[in-house]
Amino acid sequence: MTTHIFKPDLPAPSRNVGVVGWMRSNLFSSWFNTLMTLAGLYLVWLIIPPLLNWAFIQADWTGDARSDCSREGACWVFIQSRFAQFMYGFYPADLRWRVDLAAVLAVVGAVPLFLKKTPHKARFGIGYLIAYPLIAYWLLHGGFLGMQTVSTSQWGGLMLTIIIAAVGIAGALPLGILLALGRRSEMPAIRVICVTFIEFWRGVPLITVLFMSSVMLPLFLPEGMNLDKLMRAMVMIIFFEAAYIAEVVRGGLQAIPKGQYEAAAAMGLGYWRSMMLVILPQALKLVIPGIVNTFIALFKDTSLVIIIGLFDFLNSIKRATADPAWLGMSTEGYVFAAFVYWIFCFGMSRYSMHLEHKLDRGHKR
Amino acid sequence: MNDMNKQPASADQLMIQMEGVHKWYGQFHVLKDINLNVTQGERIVLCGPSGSGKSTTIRCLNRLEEHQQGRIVVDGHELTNDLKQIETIRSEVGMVFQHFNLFPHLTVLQNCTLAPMWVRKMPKRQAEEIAMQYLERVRIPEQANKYPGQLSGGQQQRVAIARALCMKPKIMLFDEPTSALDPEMVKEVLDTMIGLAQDGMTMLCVTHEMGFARTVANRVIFMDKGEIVEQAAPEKFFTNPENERTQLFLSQILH
Amino acid sequence: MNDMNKQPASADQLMIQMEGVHKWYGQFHVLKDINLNVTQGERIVLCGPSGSGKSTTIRCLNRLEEHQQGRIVVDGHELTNDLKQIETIRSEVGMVFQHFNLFPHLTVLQNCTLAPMWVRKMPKRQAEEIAMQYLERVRIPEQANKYPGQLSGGQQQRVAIARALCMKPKIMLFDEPTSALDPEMVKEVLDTMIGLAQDGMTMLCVTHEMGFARTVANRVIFMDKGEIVEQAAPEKFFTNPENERTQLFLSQILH
Amino acid sequence: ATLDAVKKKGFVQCGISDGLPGFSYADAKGEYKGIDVDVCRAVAAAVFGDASKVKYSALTAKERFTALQSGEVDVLSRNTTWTSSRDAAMGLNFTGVTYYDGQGFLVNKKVGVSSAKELDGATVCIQAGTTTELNLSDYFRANNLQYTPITYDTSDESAKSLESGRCDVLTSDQSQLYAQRIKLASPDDYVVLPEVISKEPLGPSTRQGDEEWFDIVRWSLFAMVNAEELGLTSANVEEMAKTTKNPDVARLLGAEGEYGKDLKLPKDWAVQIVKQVGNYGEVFDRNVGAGSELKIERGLNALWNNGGLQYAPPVR
Amino acid sequence: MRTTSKAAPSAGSYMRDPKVRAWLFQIIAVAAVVGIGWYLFHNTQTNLANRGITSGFGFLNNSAGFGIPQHLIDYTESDSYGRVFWVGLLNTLLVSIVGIVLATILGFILGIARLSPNWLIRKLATVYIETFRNIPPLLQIFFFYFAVLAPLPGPRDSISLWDMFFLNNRGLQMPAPFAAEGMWPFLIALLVAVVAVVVLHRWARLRRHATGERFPVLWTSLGLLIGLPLLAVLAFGAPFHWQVPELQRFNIRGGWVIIPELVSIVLALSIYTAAFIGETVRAGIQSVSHGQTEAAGSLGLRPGQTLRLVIVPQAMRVIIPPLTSQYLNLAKNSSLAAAIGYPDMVSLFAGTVLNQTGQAIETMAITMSVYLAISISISILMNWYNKRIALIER
Ligand SMILES: Nc1ncnc2c1ncn2[C@@H]1O[C@H](COP(=O)(O)OP(=O)(O)OP(=O)(O)O)[C@@H](O)[C@H]1O
Ligand SMILES: Nc1ncnc2c1ncn2[C@@H]1O[C@H](COP(=O)(O)OP(=O)(O)OP(=O)(O)O)[C@@H](O)[C@H]1O
Ligand SMILES: [Mg+2]
Ligand SMILES: [Mg+2]
Repeated sequence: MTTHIFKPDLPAPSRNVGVVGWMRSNLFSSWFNTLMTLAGLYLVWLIIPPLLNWAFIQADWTGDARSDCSREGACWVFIQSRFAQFMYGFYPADLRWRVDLAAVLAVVGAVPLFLKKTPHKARFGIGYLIAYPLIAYWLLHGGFLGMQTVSTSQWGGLMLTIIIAAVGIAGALPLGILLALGRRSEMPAIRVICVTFIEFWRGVPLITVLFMSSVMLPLFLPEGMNLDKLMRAMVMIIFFEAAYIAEVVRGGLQAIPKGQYEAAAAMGLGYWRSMMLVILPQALKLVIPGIVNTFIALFKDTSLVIIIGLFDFLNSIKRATADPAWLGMSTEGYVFAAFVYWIFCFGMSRYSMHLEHKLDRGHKR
Repeated sequence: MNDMNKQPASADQLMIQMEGVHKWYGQFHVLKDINLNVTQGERIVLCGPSGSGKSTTIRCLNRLEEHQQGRIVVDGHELTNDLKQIETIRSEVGMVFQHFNLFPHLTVLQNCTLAPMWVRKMPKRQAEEIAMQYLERVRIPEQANKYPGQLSGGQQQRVAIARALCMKPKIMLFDEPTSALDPEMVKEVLDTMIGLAQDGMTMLCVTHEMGFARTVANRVIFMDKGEIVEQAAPEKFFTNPENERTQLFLSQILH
Repeated sequence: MNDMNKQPASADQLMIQMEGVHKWYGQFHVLKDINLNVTQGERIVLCGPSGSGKSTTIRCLNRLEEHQQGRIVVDGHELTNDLKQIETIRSEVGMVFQHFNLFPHLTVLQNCTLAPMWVRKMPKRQAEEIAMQYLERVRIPEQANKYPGQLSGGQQQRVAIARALCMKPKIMLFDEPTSALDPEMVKEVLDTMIGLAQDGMTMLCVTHEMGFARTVANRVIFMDKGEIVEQAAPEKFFTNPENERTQLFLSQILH
Repeated sequence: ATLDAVKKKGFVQCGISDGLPGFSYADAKGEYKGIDVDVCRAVAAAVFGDASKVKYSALTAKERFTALQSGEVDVLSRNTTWTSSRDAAMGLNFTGVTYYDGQGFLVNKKVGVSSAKELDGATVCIQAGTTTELNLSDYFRANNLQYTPITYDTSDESAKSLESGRCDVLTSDQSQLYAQRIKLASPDDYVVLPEVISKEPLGPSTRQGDEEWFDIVRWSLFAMVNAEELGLTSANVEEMAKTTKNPDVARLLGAEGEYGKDLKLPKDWAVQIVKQVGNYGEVFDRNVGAGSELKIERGLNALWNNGGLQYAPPVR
Repeated sequence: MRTTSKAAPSAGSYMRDPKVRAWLFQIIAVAAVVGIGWYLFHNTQTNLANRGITSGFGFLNNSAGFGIPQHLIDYTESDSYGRVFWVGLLNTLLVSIVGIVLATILGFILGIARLSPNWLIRKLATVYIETFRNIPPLLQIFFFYFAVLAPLPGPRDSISLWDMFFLNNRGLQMPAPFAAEGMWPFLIALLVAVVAVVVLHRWARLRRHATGERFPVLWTSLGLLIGLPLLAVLAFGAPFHWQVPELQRFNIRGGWVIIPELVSIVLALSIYTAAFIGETVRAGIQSVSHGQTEAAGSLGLRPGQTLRLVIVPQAMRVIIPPLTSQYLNLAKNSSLAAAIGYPDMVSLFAGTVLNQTGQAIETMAITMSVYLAISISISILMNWYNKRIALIER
């Protein structure tokens, strides 16, 4: 009987570990990779220093006219001087606190929904979803309860972009769910109607639809019937996005095992109750990431309202770049716009990835 | 064999009545002229080879499947296309599935109170009391606030039984309640079911657990190819089956 | 024990030679000074606790992993970074994985002819003939035109063996070929491997099937913590191991 | 009918251009100004007695007719050329001419052309969906010249493109060229070529089939022209309404007769127009004439008795 | 086969029969849809009639009278609106097809780069994807058009290559071929070469199957493709005259030109879509387990062969469905061309034609149908391909 004496662990050869090892395996593992690394470095060197130089080092930050800019680098003065317009459009300056307040309320109200330990979360959430739109409408539009009216034609800038996106998703979600249920219905007529609706909206470009809504809609309505232009655009966006949501939700519904439907039926729950209490809560939870992704797409799509002359964020920037006093600021304007859109979309996409991650863990529980 | 096999008290009150029931899946004739009467308190075990139509039979009883010919009467209500009728029957017939089919997004307690609250329109408090009562009955009251995903298979199946009981059904249907379970969990579920049987619940149970059949069944029914081939009291069924197909089946299934 | 344990005919022809092989994963020292010689026709079983480096050892033999120190010579070719060399060695060393790793988009036959046609540049007709030959050898010629997804696990693993054999390798490596299989399928795969052994194939096999090791191995190697702790003929290894680690391991694994 | 609908909703929905100094553009506060805007305001003043009861829809050239046809706007007052096909086939009715214009060319001085005839081979920026687009092709074909058209939706874009050198020349109605020019970073580098290649009577239009509303818009315009001819200004009109002895003035201002009622308008409709918006001369002057940055001569747009073409039928 | 229920159904119980209900519900739904449709139709009819708007498709034969800067088929101002439709449609298809091709190439490169063993390349690909997919495509189009291409020099200061290619703010000008005496021999030689290459491929594969030997197909093909036409040129003279662009008073004229509007829209759309395709490709490749690579390697297949014979065929089945929706998106997004004055379907037909004729309903209906048709065609094509490569399982 012998006892084996294990040899001690030796440190790895230095060329395999540490910075050297990392570089060897990650940057220079073969001649091809070495070449790629050099090409990559060249690319970085080509892009980053001039970009930093333009955006920061040589950029002008203070002043209030075009002449304050040296034009060596970016002229952020332009953004600064038009900032309020980019945010609020032509919303009357003395009433902008209403917009700010609405935004603050949105954030403050939403926080408890994302906290783990909020009591009565569901009830609070539903209350919030019902009450907030009313309050927001009162604050933003006014016209009742002593609030001065600010017509939608004065809305604009980032505020309008966010409103369109928010209303769009709030409307598209319920409609999309109904369409998804309809598409899986056993009644052929309902199925055909839903499929046609979904495929139509997914097949046509949003801008043609927006164009229709903005100038042609009254042609289809009886004379004298008048709908707000913004509202019409929103309706179209809701239909459009609902078609996409429907497909996302359908994926979730398909993932629910048949046993769940049967168990609900066997307990005596009817179609709507089993949907509301059993199937949808599970299906929707599964597709939250998909819904967030649709929302990101929707957020980007709002920029198309520029085509029908609404003064959204992108349009207010585009108009500002056409201002003779600030000619030649296209790059600054578009870079700023890109930055803002990017922040929102990137943030949301990270959130969606986080949710996906969390859901994954939830399933493995 | 033991006292469980005594005939139930009110043998004449029919709970389930199937008369000449036929069913087709498309062109495929699954159920052929099924005739079956179950009186109150009777405990029936259905067995037979795979695909013989056992599941289909009990699924017809609460209209998870529709039969195409013949009559099914459950507790005096005939199963027709009348939604009201179907709802009544479903709320009087509890069903336990092979794969539990608990609702994973609800806690155990919520699983149990869902139907009483929404179908029986029971106040939440009362529904919860009843639910706790039945969870104790299946010996897992301490799991009430967990989610199904956090329980073992045997525990889940017991929750499924409790969930069905919360509707205070007059009849319980079981579709191979133990066949998806690891062997060590089968017993805890069977014990629960034996307990139910002792309380006089009318039960229809598809299972291959022959020990269970021996212990609790009043009658064992053997199906093959969509027909009832033989039915008999368990003593007779296991020791002296009449039909050769039954014999063949038993020889395969008992060791 | 039986005639399979006789020493191979040409015991002096070295097929595999590992000299002082070390390997690290990052800072983690997985293989420590491995020395191993395998002569032609030898059948070696590698065993040892999980994480002891068995897989790593055999994966080093066909450069699925790179060793960092020491020398590995396979059939006279030293393993270096020379791609040509690696290719030669790989086409002479067949490998069978735990999870089969069949190509799901190709039929069984195509799985078997892929490498002969693209690596050995064999005409299609000939490759197919050879493939059918080996499929018969593993007793599934009738599945040749099915896709892997349509086969059972045991059948898939036999296809994987046939696929490796189609390259007419001089050495076969097996990495726990039966551990992903249902018990009833293990035997069919082991039988195939025993058949191979009887034909005199040089084999290195990571497995915990001790029955298999007893039947076919010339030598059993026990590894732990990246080292070869003990190697011996199976009679000796199983009945009278020298090392206390080996004893411990065997006591855990046998019954 | 449109008048009832307008009265019901309480404002006139007016289709204007999406940014053309002098005609319709939003100032830094988002308030609209210009001749076209003033026409809208005049209509509102006539209908409601309040020139501010207007809502504007900024329309691209491409959208404008559809918007009017569909009922999206009540009046289209967007430097629109009066042509036969538009009047007849598109379901529009032109109510009059607010501005007699003609198509011209705007080029960078550096290019060194002094006549449109020298433009062979040029790249030309235009706005899509305009008569300009059609006139241009006629003119170049007639003179056997080559050109490449680049068509944009908005005037901002065409101006930007001229500035960046995407095109050599911008063509549009001359009035617009002057307006575009002041939107350029260095207006002085650009000249308007002398050629006028078309007739461009610009005026407001309404939907066909609603004569009542058509008359209101038409006479709101005529009221301004008549007011100038009669010497009424925003400053003196109220005074004159009370004191006038001139029967023409009295009829126009409602001091005599019920001419407002014929139009289904209040009696003092013209007073309100002139008081709140001004007479045609004032409007012209303020927006495009000497009192503006554009400094366009009256030219064809002088009153008929001053050698121009502006002529309004009498109120009687 | 149906039951005749013995219980006499009461009047109310009919309403509780799910089949009756389903019928009723469907009838109501269909009636509602038809009703709404009729209501809209009726309103439109009345409105059109009241306002004296012409309707019908007769306008398609009228002469258009305006110029179009880019037309793939012959077009003059006197051509009809119907021809404008085709010009617009072809311009849209041009953007879509070129965009799809570029986006696919770029997307596959990105997807592979995301999985590169090289850290730097991996990170660069990630930065690219995260940047471009989170910015609205319209903004990217504006950016390329107004901020990147507009500042290019004017025609006089063009960036030129061999005095044949010119890059300026009017686009990229290049020589255009015109038929010369040698054209037919040249084209025939080219055709023969192409046919020969196809035959050669077939033959080489058969030979490989039969004998296992390789034939240097690539080099022979290239030789054929270049050699045969070259021979034809030597024998019969030059196939084309090249019309080289020349600087004239205003523009560089002659030759072919790629206008900046086209460049902006194609660049923006393919860069945007490539970011999504890159992610799709990465996911597809990652879905193929590492075991497949190892198995292929242990059989002696080279990395290139492994990729071609094992990885890609499996990854494609995961990649195709999302790739299809990306293609659909790109085709639909091509309508954004209207925003910078590229003469596509929307801008020409649903824009200028609509405006010149005032027939909004007809033009919009035609435009939307075209996009629906494009979408459906792409779907059908990709579904067919997807079916072909689907895995067969139990
Ligand atoms: N929805 C369906 N459509 C078509 N055929 C079906 C359907 N459900 C079941 N069948 C077929 O009907 C027959 C009876 O099925 P059933 O599930 O009742 O058998 P079972 O006796 O319960 O078998 P097991 O012991 O396998 O559960 C089987 O042949 C089955 O394939
Ligand atoms: N790619 C890798 N990177 C880092 N560590 C690894 C890697 N592959 C394996 N290891 C580690 O190396 C050790 C040896 O692994 P190996 O797979 O050779 O063990 P094994 O003996 O085959 O075990 P098992 O019986 O579980 O298959 C283990 O501790 C494992 O965690
Ligand atoms: Mg069953
Ligand atoms: Mg291992």
